[in-house]
Amino acid sequence: MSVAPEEPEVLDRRLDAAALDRRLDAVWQTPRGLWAALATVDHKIIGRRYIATAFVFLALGGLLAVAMRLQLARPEARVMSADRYNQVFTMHGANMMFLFAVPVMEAMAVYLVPLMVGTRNIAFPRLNAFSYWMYVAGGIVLWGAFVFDMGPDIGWFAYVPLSGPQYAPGKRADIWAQMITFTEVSALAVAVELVVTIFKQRAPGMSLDRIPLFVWSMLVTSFLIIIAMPAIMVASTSLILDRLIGTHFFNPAEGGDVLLWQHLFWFFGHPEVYIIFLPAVGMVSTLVVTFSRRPVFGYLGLVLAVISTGILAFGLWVHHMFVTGLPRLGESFFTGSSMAIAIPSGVQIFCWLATLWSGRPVLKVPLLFVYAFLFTFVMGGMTGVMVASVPFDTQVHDTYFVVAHFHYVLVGGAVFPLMGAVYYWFPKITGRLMSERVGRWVAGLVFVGFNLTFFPMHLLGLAGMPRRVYTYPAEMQWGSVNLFISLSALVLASGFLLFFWDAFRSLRHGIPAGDNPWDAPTLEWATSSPPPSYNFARLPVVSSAYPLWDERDALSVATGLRPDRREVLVSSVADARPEARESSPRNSIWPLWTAIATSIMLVWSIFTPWAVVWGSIPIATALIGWFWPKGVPEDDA
Amino acid sequence: MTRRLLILAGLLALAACKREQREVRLDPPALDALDQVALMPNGIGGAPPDVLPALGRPYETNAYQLSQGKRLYGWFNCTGCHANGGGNVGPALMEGWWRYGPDVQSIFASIRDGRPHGMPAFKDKLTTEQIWQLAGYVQTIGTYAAKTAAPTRNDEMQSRPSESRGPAGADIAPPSR
Amino acid sequence: MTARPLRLPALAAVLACGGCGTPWQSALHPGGAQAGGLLDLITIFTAVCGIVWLLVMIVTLLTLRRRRAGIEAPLPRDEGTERRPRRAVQAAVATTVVIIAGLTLLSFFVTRGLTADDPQALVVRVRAYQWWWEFTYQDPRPDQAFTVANEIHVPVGRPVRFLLEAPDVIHSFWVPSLAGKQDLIPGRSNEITLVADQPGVYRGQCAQFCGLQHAHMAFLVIAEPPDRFAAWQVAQRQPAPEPATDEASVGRRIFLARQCAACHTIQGTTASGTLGPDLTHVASRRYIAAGLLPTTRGSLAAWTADPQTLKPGNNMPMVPLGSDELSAVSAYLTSLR
Amino acid sequence: MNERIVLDVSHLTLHGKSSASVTWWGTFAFMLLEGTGFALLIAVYLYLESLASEWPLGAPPPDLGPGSVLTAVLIASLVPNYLIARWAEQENLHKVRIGIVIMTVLGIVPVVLRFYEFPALHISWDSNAYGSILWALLGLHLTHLVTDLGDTVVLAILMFTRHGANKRRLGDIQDNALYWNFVVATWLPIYVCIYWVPRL
Amino acid sequence: MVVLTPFPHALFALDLSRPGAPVKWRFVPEADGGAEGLACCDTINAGPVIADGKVYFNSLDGHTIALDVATGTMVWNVRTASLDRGETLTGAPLIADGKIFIGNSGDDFGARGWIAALDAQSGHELWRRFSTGPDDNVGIGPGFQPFYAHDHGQNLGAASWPPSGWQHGGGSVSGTILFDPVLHLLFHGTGHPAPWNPDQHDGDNKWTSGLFARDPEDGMAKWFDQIDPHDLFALGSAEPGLAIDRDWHGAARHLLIHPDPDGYVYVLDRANGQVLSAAPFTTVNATRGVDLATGELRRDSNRASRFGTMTRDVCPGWPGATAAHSAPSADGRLLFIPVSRLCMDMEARNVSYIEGTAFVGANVRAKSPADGLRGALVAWDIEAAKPVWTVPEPFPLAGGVLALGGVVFYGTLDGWFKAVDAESGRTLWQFHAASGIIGDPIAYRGPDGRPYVAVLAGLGGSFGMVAKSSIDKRDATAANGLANALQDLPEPSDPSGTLYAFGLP
Amino acid sequence: MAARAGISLLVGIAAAAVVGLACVAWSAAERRVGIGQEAKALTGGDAERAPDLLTRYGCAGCHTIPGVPGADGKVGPALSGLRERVYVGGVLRNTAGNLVAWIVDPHRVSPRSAMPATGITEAEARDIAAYLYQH
Repeated sequence: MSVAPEEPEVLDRRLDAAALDRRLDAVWQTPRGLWAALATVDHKIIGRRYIATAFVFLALGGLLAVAMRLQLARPEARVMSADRYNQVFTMHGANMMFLFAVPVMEAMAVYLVPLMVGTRNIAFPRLNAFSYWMYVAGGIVLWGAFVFDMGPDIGWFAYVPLSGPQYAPGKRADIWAQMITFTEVSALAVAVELVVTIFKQRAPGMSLDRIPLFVWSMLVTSFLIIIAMPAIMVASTSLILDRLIGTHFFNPAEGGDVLLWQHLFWFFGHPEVYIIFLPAVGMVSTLVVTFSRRPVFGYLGLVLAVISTGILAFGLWVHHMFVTGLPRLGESFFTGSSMAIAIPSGVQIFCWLATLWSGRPVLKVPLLFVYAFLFTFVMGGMTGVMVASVPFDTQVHDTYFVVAHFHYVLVGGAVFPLMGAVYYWFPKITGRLMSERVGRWVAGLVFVGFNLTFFPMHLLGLAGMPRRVYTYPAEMQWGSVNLFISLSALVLASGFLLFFWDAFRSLRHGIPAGDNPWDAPTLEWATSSPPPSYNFARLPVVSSAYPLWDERDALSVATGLRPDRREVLVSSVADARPEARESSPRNSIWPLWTAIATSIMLVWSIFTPWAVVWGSIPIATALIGWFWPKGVPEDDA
Repeated sequence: MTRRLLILAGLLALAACKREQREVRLDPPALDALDQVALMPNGIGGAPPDVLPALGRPYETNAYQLSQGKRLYGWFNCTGCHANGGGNVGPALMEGWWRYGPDVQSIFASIRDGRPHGMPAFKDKLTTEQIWQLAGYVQTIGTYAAKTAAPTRNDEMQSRPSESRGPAGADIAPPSR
Repeated sequence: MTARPLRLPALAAVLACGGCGTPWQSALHPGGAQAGGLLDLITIFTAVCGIVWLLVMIVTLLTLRRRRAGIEAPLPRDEGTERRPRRAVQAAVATTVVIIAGLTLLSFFVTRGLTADDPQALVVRVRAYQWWWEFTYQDPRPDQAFTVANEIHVPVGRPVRFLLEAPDVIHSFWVPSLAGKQDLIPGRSNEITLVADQPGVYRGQCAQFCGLQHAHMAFLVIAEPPDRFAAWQVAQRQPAPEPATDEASVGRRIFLARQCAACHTIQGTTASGTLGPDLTHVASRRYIAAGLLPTTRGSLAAWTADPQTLKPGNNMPMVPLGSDELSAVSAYLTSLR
Repeated sequence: MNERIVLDVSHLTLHGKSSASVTWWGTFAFMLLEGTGFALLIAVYLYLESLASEWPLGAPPPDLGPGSVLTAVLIASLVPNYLIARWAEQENLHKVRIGIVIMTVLGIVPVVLRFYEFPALHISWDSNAYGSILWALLGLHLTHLVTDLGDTVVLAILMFTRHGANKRRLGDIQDNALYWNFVVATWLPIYVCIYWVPRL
Repeated sequence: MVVLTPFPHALFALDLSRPGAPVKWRFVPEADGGAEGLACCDTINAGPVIADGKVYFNSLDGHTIALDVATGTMVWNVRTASLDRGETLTGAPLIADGKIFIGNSGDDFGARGWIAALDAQSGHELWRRFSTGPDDNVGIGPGFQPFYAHDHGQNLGAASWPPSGWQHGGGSVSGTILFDPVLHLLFHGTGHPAPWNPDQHDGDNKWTSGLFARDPEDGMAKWFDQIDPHDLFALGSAEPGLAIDRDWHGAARHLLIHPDPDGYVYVLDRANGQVLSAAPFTTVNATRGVDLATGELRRDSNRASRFGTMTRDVCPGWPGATAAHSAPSADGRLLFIPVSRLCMDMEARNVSYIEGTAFVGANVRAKSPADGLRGALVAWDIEAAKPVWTVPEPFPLAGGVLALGGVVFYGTLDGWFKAVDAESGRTLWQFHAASGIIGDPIAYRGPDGRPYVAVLAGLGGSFGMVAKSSIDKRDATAANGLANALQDLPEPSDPSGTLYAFGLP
Repeated sequence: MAARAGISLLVGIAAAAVVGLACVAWSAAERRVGIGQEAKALTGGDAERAPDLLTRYGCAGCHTIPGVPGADGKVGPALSGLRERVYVGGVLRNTAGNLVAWIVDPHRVSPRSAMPATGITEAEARDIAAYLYQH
């Protein structure tokens, strides 16, 4: 018995442009209505939601930061209790790391990568929808718990034994651990989609040396996620097992080990920094190219730097544990490796500077953020070199010096490029430009506010102020600097407020952008802004890393795909030679049901281990519904 | 109907949040009132102080209070006589059967005033609130239904299935080693 | 130290940060050899990194010299113009490698210098509890060992070896003016040796998040000339003085009869609890409650009456004492010098 | 923007096989991340062993019986697993149907055997860290057995419906076979860890 | 025959001359129930003694009582131990020289050990000497001549402790007190230092876990030999052992044969306290032998209990390698030792001394040794310092041994009363009693002139507690961890005590 | 399209905020009710009757009392947060019985207190104590 014969095909080359657009839109569109909105698998809609949700969490996390600064503005202040403060700083860290920084970078990629590689949808679009719902559910669980005084209060790093069964009563630490599960499931799913999209769905001709740098950085990031995040899954699962059913992974009396937690956590936690930072490297590279009006200097060097950063990222987790009394020799090794990562970072900085140096920089808002990034991130890198030194670290570890350092790296190194990227890609996503004038104010307020807020923290740390204290005695005389920091934080917050306002305003009132307002060279600008539901009427074919600069008159495209079903092109990994026409799944509500079933199981499992058994039945049912063939043209092969 | 369901869900959520509150300072009048346990003449049973239900019976349902009770159990030498619930000089507490009554006020009275056959009075060694915390925890050791707020293992030698693994019936096998 | 002049930039930083803090708990105000060495290291790192940063920033600003107001057509690719930047980038990367290698070696040697073992060292066992410190001065004769809380005295010039143990959660032992920090980890034993060069009062604080009152977990290190230290040691070995006044004797009776004695030890009385700090000479310490309140009769009374308002969540319960009982207990505690 | 047609892809096959298909790569990526998880758990096992004064901790080494039988069954299952992948490649639906039924049975047997393995460990998960890591290793692998079994069962049912005769479904069979190889491959180091490391 | 029941002691006098041995009289003292909560190892009592027409016994709640043996009327009743401080009386009084010697129990409650002498006629206390504290408390004066150098010094009973640690340092005198009419000395052992957590009793902890020789007249110490300085595992050395005068490598000596809970048989010269030989009679892994030159016990640092860590598989574990009375063979060549081969895991925890509450500070989990045999009867060649034969037993032996002619009698926890051949260890006869046996078998000649062996069956004591209904064996630390090691100890078919008397052929 | 997404996002945030505020308000209200029950359990009095008594007996003239109109006297200490205090009148432990005793006759406790015995009966004092423990 053989496979059913293929139906006669309708191919796009027989259709004129208007008819093709009509046919494609009929197949790819997300209809109006709530149900359709919940069932959509369009990477642009999901990516937009993802980005918006991540920014909502940024705003919420920012509010927590402001609350902390209010509490710390004066010594022995009573703005909030110690218990509340501990929840707030834990929420701030966990929220920013797991609900903002990682998701927002992946969200940008979910939106941009398929466009940049010239395909019609991300690989595994339903998994993409599922991952978004899981992410939202994780956020709701964490914030819902916080509203009900059940927010985790153990720090975002949740060190045992403080987070263990004996010292963290109640469900607060379990909430943290399950929030990790939610966000990691979602992050891992997106990472898999991105890897496969980048490997297999690139436009014909987009060989490895023509991949846009942002896509390169997302590829490395996705691999980092795939290899690093299982560590935190293992860690948080063993924590919840310790707490729920009394295993002994972290109980030294019964053969467990307290430091095991730290090893597992930082084996994830350090690459995590690069998971957040590498996408920003891609964004900066993109912005630098567009706004210095020249191809990037040292493409190969940058790619190698990104890859080596990714590899080195796994070799320095111990530098978070320099004061735990590990063997001296090991510490020295990790000093060396931690400092060594400065070298690829240096390569990146130097390449960008060389690009800008030999280009014709245009100081639009996105590039302003790149300069803000260079200023702060290089400083963060310098303090990074400092804390990589064991003896230096023994003085500043767990002080405000480190708080300053990683905010310089994460805000300066990732949020500034991200804001630049938002200004840059906002017209792509919405069809309208954000305000250049307001943007300059935003950049100024955020840059000045940030440095005024965080620079003094270096000094506070050296002056002996530890982290994670809900207050400090008046006689320590840290009060005036803290007051200054708190006031500066308001400047920073106002910058973000302005940013949000600008974004909202520009959605409706921004200047219409046209397809390619920045005259950028990469494929996402080859289609309309905002792009149609099918991204490209005919899939582009590229012959350079800067297709829109090198072929200014007309875009090379491929033809021969079916317009009556969702079809994408699969190409080979190295040289992007077309290999197959692959169908892409239709919209489906099942990812949502699966996410709901999974969420119920995960939350239930905080209360009883049996939830894992009974809760998996609805999940299995939903998964079968997800994968069961529905007899649509996409089932054809 | 939906509204009623919503209200119910809200109440449940609030009950959950009460389970998580960390009340570290009991108001002094409540502290005093908690000492007013009306025991039956034989020192067993009776009524808890009125303020206990008004406070929401935190010592039996609140995770923080239960875990404080567990710390006190170790700190005030309960283990010396009752082991980790299995008993030694003193009787076992795990089997959920108490000579002087299983209700929390009887346990409170046992700890506060002591009992014949060797249970010393802890009146002047623990404060009233601490005795309530301890009583709530001790009751948890032997309850027949697992409490979701109950603590699990300690960071020390494994001695028995955790408190949250109720019921304390015979179906839980002893830890084998 | 070998590199005194290096302290000048650090001093400048301190001046620039006038209100940053007090010299008794600051990495910038060393009171001992280790902290001094670390400050030198901090200074070198800051100087080197600062210069590098400055150079990068100059280049960054210089890239703006050819900036344009509007978006122009992209520049044509020209391999010829790439040569100079390529050389510059190569040179910069090479310089980075050299600097990084230098700093790594430097930090390695400083680490080695910090860990000299001294058999003459005074040995103090540290146990960090949620949220206070217990220090036991070890002695070959067990009855000469003594235990204090939240305040230690050390002789100037003599190394002190601290054996670090954590009975509950992870804490971190940090006296920035004397040395870097070291964690106290349940199930593991760490140690740190430090030496004070100058007499003075140095403040230490727990540096690892340890729960509700992590912020209020400080201790004092008082460096004294050896003779004064010896005198202090002799005094600490004595049992608590007998109460001198009637009120204090009443206070002692209440202390011993009520909940206090179940948690605290007062040598020379029957109070031998080990759950809270040893109070034998509590009034001789500068602070109570791990750096929260200066030791005065008022503070002692306030702390006894209502510890949960002052340090919410700490393990000392509110003991219901009558007003006259409170007064007596505070009189007794004040007499424990 | 103007378009210039430079390529016609209409001749390309619908749904590529193995490395030309996205699901193959997706499966591969999931294998990579789950393999990392297994590797980490094994690292945890070895780490705990390196800390312990004795190993196994407080228990005799696990009985070899059930674990070894399970290992044998898993290794034996590789043969029909290889064949079913080949039959799917050849689009031989009849043989695939036979193969998938065999694979279903060979999926159920290890799951059943696993429940004899737990008691053979002679230690409970809450006895000590050694027990915990043992149960975690077996539990994680059991999860993989069960999920792949579930996948196999669903595919088996599919094969007997009208959806079976479809290249895409046969591709799923191949991916499922690939994943089964992974489940077997991850088991072998775990088997060595649990049953032979304590006997070294 | 007089039988004493456990707390709250009732005393029965049985008339053996009549068939069925009916009760002649009974006596029930007024008791303080609080004592039950203070007895470390069940509400046991080592029994009454009869002398000069009176029955003397100690009650758990701290009274020493004398009764008229004929009528059961009380002659005097003196409160000798303070329950408030955790002291109880479980040992038997010793009568010698017209004095009653008693010692306390209560190590696990931090009670200071003491031995006291009472006037046999009036119950008036003549002297009382403590096991810890300054020299005048302990009874150390110029006549104190310990054999080993490390026992010389001023006030070592306080100086070898952390400050004030001796005030609640244990060292009880709960075992047998031995009177030696030859040298006119008293010998007694001292219990373990309190608490169990060794971290809280830094130092050598004089004079706990050792053997005292005292002058019965004034209680002043003659010598002391510390068997287990800084006793890490709360083993103690409560039982002094046996005084035997025999040849020792050719010369006649006054020996004290002391099988210690730490697993060694010590042979001491009881005139001066010199250790002549010390050899292990069971599996020992926490120590590596005894240095005969200094008398010191060599410890294995890998199995040193330390604060906050778990020490696994310490052998012998609590409650010691032997806890019951051994018996010598008739010729004094062999010693029959009832052995417990239990090991343990121990975790030291911080503990506060709170008067009247348990002062333990350890989680303990006793367990079987690797071979699963938890007990043994060992026939020990005293001079060769090695076992001659061993009878393995599934359960630890908690009761004493009776050697009568060529036969050795002993009872087991699961209720077997056995007679074995003294030369070979071959089982000659066994009987299954209704309950486990923890008492010493005794032999007597009945009114009918026939010899009898009697033994009281009734499970109790540290081991027997495990079978009590108030112990939940799911908790491995219950009954100080014995619940874990004795999971399979059968519940006695008859929980009350039964006296069995067997006629001998 | 994008604007629509933005608006729905705004609506979503607003809805979340409303739900969150409602939750907080609900739990605050619940807490108030709880405190009322606690006060009743502690004192056995009825707080509803207290404001009238507080004015009638002149308490309001000397004390600032939360929730009682016109009670802003400066003669004695303010009576807010009374249930959190450790001592009443600086002499007695703050227990319900002591507070009632103090209200009925301060001089029995502290002869030199400036507070007069106002003639409040014990039952009325219970109502007042309930009120004070509620605010």
